[in-house]
This record gives sequence, structure tokens and C-alpha cells, in this order.
Amino acid sequence: MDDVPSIKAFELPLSVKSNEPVNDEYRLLVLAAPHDILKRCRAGQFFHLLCPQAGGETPYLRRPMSIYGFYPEKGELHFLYKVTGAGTRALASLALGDRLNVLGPLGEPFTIADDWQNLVLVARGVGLATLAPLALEANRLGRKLTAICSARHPDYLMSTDYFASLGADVITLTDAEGTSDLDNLEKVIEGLIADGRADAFYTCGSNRMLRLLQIIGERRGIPGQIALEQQMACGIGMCHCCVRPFNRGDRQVHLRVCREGPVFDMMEAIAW
Amino acid sequence: MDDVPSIKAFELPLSVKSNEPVNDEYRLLVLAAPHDILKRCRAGQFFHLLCPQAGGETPYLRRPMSIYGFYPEKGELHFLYKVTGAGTRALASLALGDRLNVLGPLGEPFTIADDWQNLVLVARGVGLATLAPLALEANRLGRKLTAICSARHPDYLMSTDYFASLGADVITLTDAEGTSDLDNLEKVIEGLIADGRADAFYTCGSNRMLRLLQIIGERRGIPGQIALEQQMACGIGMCHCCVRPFNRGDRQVHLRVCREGPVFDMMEAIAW
Amino acid sequence: MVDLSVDISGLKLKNPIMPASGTFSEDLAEVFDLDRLGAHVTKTITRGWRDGNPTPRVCEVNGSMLNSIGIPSKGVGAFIEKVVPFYAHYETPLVVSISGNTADEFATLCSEVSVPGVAAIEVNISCPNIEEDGKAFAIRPSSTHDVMRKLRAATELPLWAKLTPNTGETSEVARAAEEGGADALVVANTILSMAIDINTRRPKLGNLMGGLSGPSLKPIALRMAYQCARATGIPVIGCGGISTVEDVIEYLIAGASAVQVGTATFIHPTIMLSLIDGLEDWLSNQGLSSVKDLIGTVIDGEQDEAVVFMEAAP
Amino acid sequence: MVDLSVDISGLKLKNPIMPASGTFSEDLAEVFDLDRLGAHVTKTITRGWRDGNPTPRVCEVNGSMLNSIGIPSKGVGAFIEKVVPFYAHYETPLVVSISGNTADEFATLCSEVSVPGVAAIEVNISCPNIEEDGKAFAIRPSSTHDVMRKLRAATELPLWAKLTPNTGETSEVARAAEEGGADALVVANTILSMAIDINTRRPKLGNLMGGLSGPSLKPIALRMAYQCARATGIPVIGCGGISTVEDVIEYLIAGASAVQVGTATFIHPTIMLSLIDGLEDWLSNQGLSSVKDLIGTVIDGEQDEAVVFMEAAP
Ligand SMILES: Cc1cc2nc3c(=O)[nH]c(=O)nc-3n(C[C@H](O)[C@H](O)[C@H](O)COP(=O)(O)OP(=O)(O)OC[C@H]3O[C@@H](n4cnc5c(N)ncnc54)[C@H](O)[C@@H]3O)c2cc1C
Ligand SMILES: Cc1cc2nc3c(=O)[nH]c(=O)nc-3n(C[C@H](O)[C@H](O)[C@H](O)COP(=O)(O)OP(=O)(O)OC[C@H]3O[C@@H](n4cnc5c(N)ncnc54)[C@H](O)[C@@H]3O)c2cc1C
Ligand SMILES: Cc1cc2nc3c(=O)[nH]c(=O)nc-3n(C[C@H](O)[C@H](O)[C@H](O)COP(=O)(O)O)c2cc1C
Ligand SMILES: Cc1cc2nc3c(=O)[nH]c(=O)nc-3n(C[C@H](O)[C@H](O)[C@H](O)COP(=O)(O)O)c2cc1C
Ligand code: FES
Ligand code: FES
Repeated sequence: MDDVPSIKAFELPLSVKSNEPVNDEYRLLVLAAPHDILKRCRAGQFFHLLCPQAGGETPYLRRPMSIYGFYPEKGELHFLYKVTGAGTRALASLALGDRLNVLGPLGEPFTIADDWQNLVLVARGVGLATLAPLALEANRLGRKLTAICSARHPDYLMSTDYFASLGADVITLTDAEGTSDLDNLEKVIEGLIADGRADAFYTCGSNRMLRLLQIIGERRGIPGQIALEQQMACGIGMCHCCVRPFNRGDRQVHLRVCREGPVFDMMEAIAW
Repeated sequence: MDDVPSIKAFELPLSVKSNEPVNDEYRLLVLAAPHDILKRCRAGQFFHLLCPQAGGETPYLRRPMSIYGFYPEKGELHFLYKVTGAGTRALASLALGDRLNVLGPLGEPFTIADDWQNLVLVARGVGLATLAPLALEANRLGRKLTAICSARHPDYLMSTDYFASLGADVITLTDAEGTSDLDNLEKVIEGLIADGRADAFYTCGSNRMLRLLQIIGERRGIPGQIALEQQMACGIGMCHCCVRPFNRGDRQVHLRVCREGPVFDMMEAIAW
Repeated sequence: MVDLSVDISGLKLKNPIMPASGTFSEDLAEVFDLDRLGAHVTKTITRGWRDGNPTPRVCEVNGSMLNSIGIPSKGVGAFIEKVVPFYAHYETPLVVSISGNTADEFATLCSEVSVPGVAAIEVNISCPNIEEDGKAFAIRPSSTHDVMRKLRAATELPLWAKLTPNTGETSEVARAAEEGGADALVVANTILSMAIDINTRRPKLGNLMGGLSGPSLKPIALRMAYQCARATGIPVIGCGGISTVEDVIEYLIAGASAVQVGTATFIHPTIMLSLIDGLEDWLSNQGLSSVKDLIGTVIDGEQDEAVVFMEAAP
Repeated sequence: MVDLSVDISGLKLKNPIMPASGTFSEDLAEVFDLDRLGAHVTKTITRGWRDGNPTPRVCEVNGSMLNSIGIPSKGVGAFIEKVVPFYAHYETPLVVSISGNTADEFATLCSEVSVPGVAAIEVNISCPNIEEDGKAFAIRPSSTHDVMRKLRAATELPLWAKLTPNTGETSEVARAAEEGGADALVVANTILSMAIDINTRRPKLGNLMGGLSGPSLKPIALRMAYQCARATGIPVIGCGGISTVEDVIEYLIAGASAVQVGTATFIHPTIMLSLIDGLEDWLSNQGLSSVKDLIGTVIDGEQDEAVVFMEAAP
């Protein structure tokens, strides 16, 4: 048989190497994963996790989680997650040696166009989980990266060391220090543009940031990509529950976050 | 308010003191129980146990278990059970210190009429669990007791030492030794009758034994009681799922095993 | 202090928690003080004596249960003589559930149980009507309307109509019950189901089929409670799968004025007490002074009426 | 070697396991070799372009789920151009699910999708019929019969009628579908349900209500499969809550000739493969040489016909 798609996503139980808090909101889950799965992973893709029964709760549907890190050499797959409900509570209960059934890698990854030499990554909170592996890719391709990391409080700034270790310029903005408002963010970004350090934007998660980046992008002609979230059932494109609207030319189209996304053209995305 | 029934059954979580195999089919579960609950227990009554989630299985309804022993002095409540399905598998997973939600004591106990001086207890397998506390009661009342214990193999004979320690004469019959057939049982019982050692029969569980005892009882004018089983939902008389048919005069009536039983008049019971 | 009382078409209940028919009886008085409940609801009775269905009458299915008890009944005489006086010892109002094979027999029973001590009659129109090929009255709006009119004429007591989920016409049946004279709707009874033992190849119930109750039923019965509250002007009493205080709140928000708790009582005989206490706590944490402020507060305003009453396209 | 093949009114399937409509697509080919399945069943399409329902389109309920996807559809043209050729790469027969707002539109679509490469047409008559107050065709025997006759006239291909649990007349609807020309029945679609977020007081689905699928649905759909197998002479394809090989066996014993697996694929995308293997193992352990020896072997002989077709008294 020809023209039949090849197998790209795998359902398999992985064993837990560690699952430690990063601060009092976020935890890092490290799974032992086979080399050939890790080799297929790309920044921006996600896995669909089958959370265990825990504490009398039985999460039913899988939960989507961005790949926070993938290390074929070490045989490790990392997720950075925030405990919000039954599924993530169950994830938090996983201990060394437990098995977690994962499905992936799934979705369309970030792309870095040849002429995007200076990348600007703008993220807040758990959005960093999604954008982090992009820094690795940028480093591999020898692109310059500026990471603008926003959080409520300096204690919740994650991954800044990680970004710095990959050669990125890190700019931190926090509510506590009064530096994270949109006006200031705009100033910071305009500063980068003025310095010729912004060929493309990468963002995720925040509605207000998206709107600001779209305005700046439009004004300055700078493209970008955004990773979006939506509730998912199948995670592989079958059920059409994860759609979001996008502007395509003069029409609105509905695209599946799990399949056409989670990474989309920043200018086509519609703020919610 | 007057004429309102008093509280007789209690729903409460008890902690596990031990839960060990007795042989490769049966286990003994010992719970720590409050004195005032234990004081209310009577031989023949049962508790309705809320089995925990275990091994991916979630037993939903409670499971009825006869009181195997109740020791107000030691603060202990004992159950002897056979692992047969999801509920008893879950019971088997209980460990020291775990909590088990129980409801009870429930049902009508065995009675020992004043002129029943010589009691004969006929049981097979897990039926012993139900009849064991009767031995204690007989001993307390100074009645003579003969315990006829039947099993597939001598290894599965349980409680014989227990019966003997309470001053009972113990007669063991096993399939392995070829002594457990009905003909032999009949001979043994007729021997007891001839010796004036059978004023009343107590039995439980086996259809064939019931039929034999009814025939002998009829022939010899000896009364008896039987503890019966039926699937239960509520365990306290509300749902009418646990009915069995009984002969009452020239009519058949349906009685609730959880409420009018589990102990019934042996002659009224209908073999199944 | 939170006011938990609700008003079911003139019948005042001290709180909105009551048992569901068939999952409650005098026997529960040996477990807790029945006067704490909002109402007492008896197992359905028929006029004459009935035996009920063959055993096994219950089985488990995936964290819920099936039952085919049938309606074993000692008849109306024994009921009035023994059961009604029992409940006279309590302040909590007594609601008597009745059923009949034909509309006329049903109505006769309805007038027979309209005796002092009975506060309301719950009419279980989810039972087979032998004049309609054995279909339950509440499967069709027409048979619902007919039987309700006869029942209405037979008593002065408040009439609560208990609906079935075994229909594709919930809103229409609810309206037919209202027009036929129901003072309240109890939503809903069990849904017809089956389970087979793969080892013996026999149905797990003696009666082959039976009704599904417990958590699996909740989303279905909640949908019906919402539809009935939207479709009629009479109080709705939600019933189906309630086992947590969150479930109670969900029904009240959907539009139910009170709720009935069935199968959960088999699992935790004292659960109705926990639900009363839990509801009071939740309301007080939310700063609400009366449960009435919660009832029907679902935010569905932006939704098309058509969506509410039409079948959803799967 | 166990023979797993079954025959659905002349269409031979290599095994009785296939996906349920709306829970399967070409995308699954990236997870396993689709040629292992007994059949391929597409998401329901409509003639024209449709957007589907507002989000959120799914939510969890107690170990099961609700969905109100609606039927987003690119229309029949795009379907024939893109989807049908995709499946031509497989030996497994392609079953196309279709739906329409009116019987005539439905029939037109039916003839339009009767193209080479399509082995059978599954008609989703569980969708609202705007000529019947928005009730699904399969809620009533009469609308079922009417639409099936028009569909029958529109194609030579085998017609599988997909029934809804939102009815009190399963047996009658099944017979109406058979008389109307159905070659097989798919039993069943989702049951209308609801869930409300008690914190926001908003329905958990953008469309207010949606269909319940997954384990909670199983006892209901199994009962319907049994009723349909008893009521008609055409093959029944069981569907609803199947997630273990025991579930598959239960449906086959109840009388289903094959089964569809829906929601379980969302939880375990490769589950259909495990079910095929598990069924083969179970049959061989039982000493059965063909799955056909299992179908319809439920022991219900002592039961009154009346019990089977009447509603059970709750
Ligand atoms: C592509 C993608 C990547 C993601 N990556 C991460 C990540 O790296 N780290 C992280 O902490 N979170 C991430 N999320 C969000 C994460 O999926 C949710 O926080 C999680 O599903 C919540 O589950 P719960 O049971 O704890 O919460 P509940 O609120 O109890 O969940 C109820 C239901 O809503 C769904 N849901 C709730 N919040 C979201 C959300 N934001 N997005 C999608 N579905 C949701 C759940 O999956 C579940 O089905 C990602 C989401 C998507 C779509
Ligand atoms: C009054 C009474 C006293 C009992 N005392 C004992 C005892 O002391 N020791 C002991 O080992 N067993 C006893 N049994 C039987 C015990 O209740 C069952 O073995 C147990 O419920 C099986 O549950 P399961 O989930 O392991 O098995 P499954 O077969 O999976 O149970 C499925 C369902 O059937 C019911 N069921 C299965 N077998 C029986 C049965 N024999 N009687 C009633 N319901 C049943 C279960 O409660 C459950 O609802 C007693 C039963 C009754 C009615
Ligand atoms: C064992 C049992 C017996 C029942 N008997 C009756 C009955 O006699 N009359 C009636 O109207 N409903 C009866 N029901 C239905 C319940 O009243 C209730 O509508 C249903 O169980 C759904 O609620 P639940 O999920 O809280 O149990 C019975 C339910 C069960 C489980
Ligand atoms: C997300 C989703 C979408 C569905 N879409 C359709 C559909 O388009 N057409 C259809 O006939 N059934 C549809 N169904 C119903 C399924 O085909 C199936 O009948 C139902 O889910 C019960 O099976 P299950 O419990 O195995 O999921 C859908 C179900 C789900 C969960
Ligand atoms: S989650 Fe199913 S299509 Fe995206
Ligand atoms: S188990 Fe409910 S009446 Fe006996």
C-alpha cells in the first residue's frame, strides 16, 4: 500500500524519573522516554497525558501538556505544569517509578523562517513551558533570542536561567515590581525593534499580550507565531472539540488546536 | 416524640488491625471497633461493608459480611471472608491502619430457645464464619454444642480449634477423606439424635444440607434455624432486592434476608 | 443562619433534601432521626397486593446500579393502617408514591390514599400503562395528560408527577403534566438498561432489564430537570445520581426547587444529613442567606430557546 | 485460528470491531495501521458547509463525557474529493455517515455519496428533523419509517440506520427502520445530557446540552441493542460505552453482530487493536472457532416476550 500516512504519534507508558515542585505553583515532571520518540519531538508540540486515579478522583479525558524539554541523549521528556484541577492534581501524585501513559508527540511545532535571525519570545506564567524548547532550537540554529518573561512575582519567574544558559537575553517583568503592565511591555518591545533585535515574535497564553503583539506586528510589519490552548478530547484531530476561530483573508475559519495547532500564525489568531 | 424507633445501626469508618490469610481461600479481617457497637452485636447478624477502590476496580454497592467474632473487651470486630470478586478482592487489599466504612450491626440474630439444651451446628466452607459466634453464645448460656464441620479438604477446615476451645464436640467431614457425602452426614446426625444430643439444628449456606436437615427435622420433630444469603443493596430493609421465598402455613411469602433475616426458621426456608 | 426552606406549590419543606421513592422506608429510622429531612417519600404502592420481580433484583454497573425490584406492595389497606401512622410521629411531611396499571385504577388509589397524615401524593407515571401497549404513561404527552386529569379529579392533595427518562419528549410531557393538574414534577425515574454476565450468558437481573440509577444517570436527569424548569411554571424536584453537595447545587442552579436522593443512601445511609449540612455551609460561604436565591440561577441567557427545547445534534 | 469475520447483510467484515462515527478520522492513521479494523466509519457529513456548535464542545462527567460538537462539515463535494480517495488505500470497507435536516435533503445526500469506494452508508437519523419540531427522526417510528423509505430509494448501497437512545419506543423505531429498508441498525447514538459549572453557574457546554458517551451509556445502549436484535431480523451493530473486551462480548451475546467503539479511542487511541486481539484470545479460550457462535447467545428463554418489549416497572 502506498500513500498511507506513516505512524507519527505513539501511545505508551513511560516511567517517572522525578516530579518535583519548581515553586509553589509549578511542578517539573521528568519521564524516561525511548530515544526514537524523543528524536521526533519538536518545540511547540505537546503530549496528551492519561492522568491516573488519585485521591478518589478519576480524571477521564487525557490532558494536553506542552513539551517543556526533550533530551534524546539523556532519554528524558520534561513537562512543566501548574496544578489547577483533578488531572493536574493526579499528575502531582506521581512518584519515582510510577508509569504514566502518554500519547504523542502531537501537533504542529514552531517554525523559524530562514530570515528570522532575531527572535523575541514573550511569555507569562506557564506559557514559558511551551516556549522553553524554542530557545534550544534557536540556539541550535544560531539565532539570537530575547526572552521577555513576565510573572506575578519574581519568585514565579521560571526558566530565566535556562534561557540565559542558552545565550538568550532575558528581560523580566513582574507585577510585584510594577514592570509587567502592557505600556511597559510595549516600550520594551519597541526598544528591541529600534535596536534591530526583533525579526519575529513567539508568544503564548495571554490574551492581552497577543493583542499588543498583533498591534505592534501590524505597525512594524513583524511576523510571529502563537501557541494556543483549548480543551481537548482526542488530541489527534478526530473529534473537532478543540477548534478556535482564525482570520484567513476576509473569512473566519475554525481550526483544530490539536492538529492545525497548537502553534498558529500570530496575525491570524483572534483574541478571546 | 414517642414511638419513634431508636438508632440501632451505625455507619462509621473503622480502622484495620489486621487482615491475614487463614488458608489459601479465606482471610480474617480484624477491625478496631467502639465498645458500644460491639455490645450490640449478636451471633447471626452482619455488617454491610463499603469496599475501597483497589487495583483499578471500584466496587459500588456495599458487601454483606457475617460477624465472625465480636469482642467488646478487646474492642475487636472480626470477619472471615472468601475472595470471590471485586469487593472481596478490595477487602483483601486493606492493610494495618486503613479505614473501612462499615454499616451495622444489621439483621435478626440466631435465637436459642430455653429448651434447646443440645445444639447441633452443621456448616460447610465459609458458612462457618456465620455460625462461629453462635458457639460463643451457646457456651455463655451453658448449652452443649456439637459442630459438624464439612470442607473440601482438611486444610480448609476452619474454626475447629475455636469450636473445641469453647467446649464443643467437633466432627469433621471432608471430600478428600470421602466422609462429607450426604449419606454419611445423615448417619452422623442420626447418631447424635439417638444419643439425645440434638435439640435444634443451626446451619447455613448449603442447599443440600438444608434439604437433608429439613427431612430429618420433619421426621424427628427437631426445629432449627438457617442463615441465608442474597444479593443486597441497602442492607437495612428499604430496597426489597434481597427477598427469598419461604413457606408460611400453606402460602409462600417473600421475606427480606437483610431485615427479616439473615436467620430464618429452618423448616420455612425453601431450598434453591 | 441560612434559610434552607423551600416551597413546593404551597407545601413548605424545612430543607430541599428528601429521599427518592423506593430507596427509603421506616427502617431508616434505625440509622438517623428522620425528622431532619425535608420530606418523607414512600416506596410506590399499588392498590392490590403484588409480589415484585424475580431475583436477582439488583446489579452493579460501572459505579452505578441497575434494579428491577418491580413494585412489591401489600396493598393500600395495609399501607394506610401501618405505614401512614408510623410517619405521624414526625413533623416532616409525608409524600406517598402511588402507581396503577390503568388510569382509572390509579385514580381510585389516589383518592384512597388521600387521608389525614398524607401531605402530598407522588404519582409514579413512569410505570407501564397496560392500555398503551405497556408503555409508561409519561413516555407520551397524551397519556400523561389523560392520567393526570383523572388523578387531579381524585384528590385535593398536592400532586407530584414523577417523570421517566425513557422518552424523547421531556418538555412536552412536562407541559402535559402541568396542564393535566400536576403541582410539581419529580425528575426523574430510572432509565431502562441491561447487563449480561458473560460467563453464564444470563442477564444480571431476573427481569432481564431494569432501571439505571446512581452517578451514571445524573447528566441525563439534570438535563431533564433543566428542560422541565424551562418548559413549565411548576416546581421541579430534581432526582438522579445525586451523591455530593455539588450535585445538589447543580440541580438547584439548573432550576430544581428541591432534590431527591436515591441510590446514594444505599452507599451511605446518612448521606442526606451530610447533604443538608453541606448545602448550608456552601450557601453561607457564598454569602447567600436563602437557598431560594440559588434556584434557577443558571446563566443560559445567551442561548437560543430553540437549543433548549430541540434535540441536540450529535 | 478463530474466525473473527462477520457478515452485515452481505457486507463481509474481517472482524466485528469498527470505530463509531465522530470519533475516528484519517488522522488516526498516524497512530496505527487502519487496515486492522473491521470497517472505517466517517464522521457524519451534511450536504452543505456547517460550522458546528460553540465551544466548549466537550466536558467530563463522572468517568464519561458529554459532547456537543454539532456536525461541522465541509460539505459533500469536499468529502468525495478528499476523504473517499484517502480510504481507497485500505482494504477495510468504508462506511460513510450522513445526515440531513429534512428527509429530502437527507435522501439527496444519500444518493450523492453513493460513489465507488463507499461500501455502506450509515444514516444518522438521531439528528434533528426540522419538519418534526426539531425532534430527531429516530425518536418516533413514523418519522423513522418516512425518512428510511426516502433514503432506501436514493441508493443501492447497504443502509445502516443509527438510532438514538432519546426515545421511549426503541423496538418500534427499530422495526420502522427495518420496514423502511434499513439493512442494519447501529445502536446507539449519545443520550441528551447536561452539566453545569457550579462556580460560574454556566453550562459546561457552549451548546447548553450535549450527548453522553462512554461507560455511563453502556447499560442503556446494551439494552437497546438487545431490544433491536429481538425486534428485527436485520443485523445490529452495538455502540455505546465499549472500553473492554468484556464489553464487546456482552454486546455480542446480547445479539449485536459487530460493535463500534467511540469515546474509548480518545482515552486509548490503540484500543480497537487490543479489543480485536482480546476477543480472539477470549474466543479461543472458550473453545469457540468463530465469533458467529457467540452472537445472540444470551439465555433469556424463560422470559416472557412481554417483559422484553414492555417498559420495566421501576
Ligand atoms: C496544547 C496545550 C499545551 C498545554 N501545555 C501546558 C503546560 O505545558 N503546562 C501546563 O500547566 N498546562 C498546559 N496546558 C493546559 C493544561 O492542559 C490544563 O491546565 C489541564 O488540562 C488542566 O487539567 P485539570 O484536570 O487539572 O483541570 P480542570 O480544570 O479540572 O480540567 C477540566 C477539563 O478542562 C480541560 N482544561 C482545563 N484547562 C485547560 C486549558 N488551559 N487548556 C486546555 N484544556 C483545559 C482539561 O483538560 C479537562 O478536560 C496546555 C494546554 C494545551 C491545549
Ligand atoms: C448476610 C450475609 C452474610 C455473609 N457473610 C459472609 C461471610 O461471613 N464471609 C464471606 O466470605 N461471605 C459472606 N457473604 C457473602 C458475601 O457477601 C459475598 O461473597 C460478597 O458480597 C461477594 O462480593 P464480591 O464483590 O467479592 O463478588 P462479586 O461476585 O463480584 O459480587 C457481585 C455482587 O454480587 C453480590 N454477591 C455475590 N455473592 C454473594 C453472596 N453469596 N451473597 C450475597 N451477595 C453476593 C455482591 O455483594 C455484589 O453486589 C455473606 C452474604 C450475606 C448476604
Ligand atoms: C431499588 C430502587 C427502587 C426504586 N423504586 C422506585 C419506586 O418504587 N417508585 C419510583 O417512583 N421510583 C423508584 N426508584 C427510582 C428512584 O426513586 C429514583 O428516581 C432513581 O433511583 C434515580 O435516583 P438516584 O440516582 O438518586 O437513585 C427506585 C430506585 C431504586 C434504586
Ligand atoms: C465527540 C463525539 C462526536 C460524535 N459525532 C457523531 C457524529 O457525527 N455522528 C454520529 O452518528 N455519532 C456521533 N457521535 C456518537 C458516537 O458515534 C457514538 O454513537 C457514541 O459516542 C456512543 O459510543 P461510545 O460510548 O463508545 O462513545 C459522536 C460522539 C462523540 C463523543
Ligand atoms: S482534540 Fe479532538 S480534534 Fe482536537
Ligand atoms: S438489601 Fe435492601 S431490603 Fe434487603
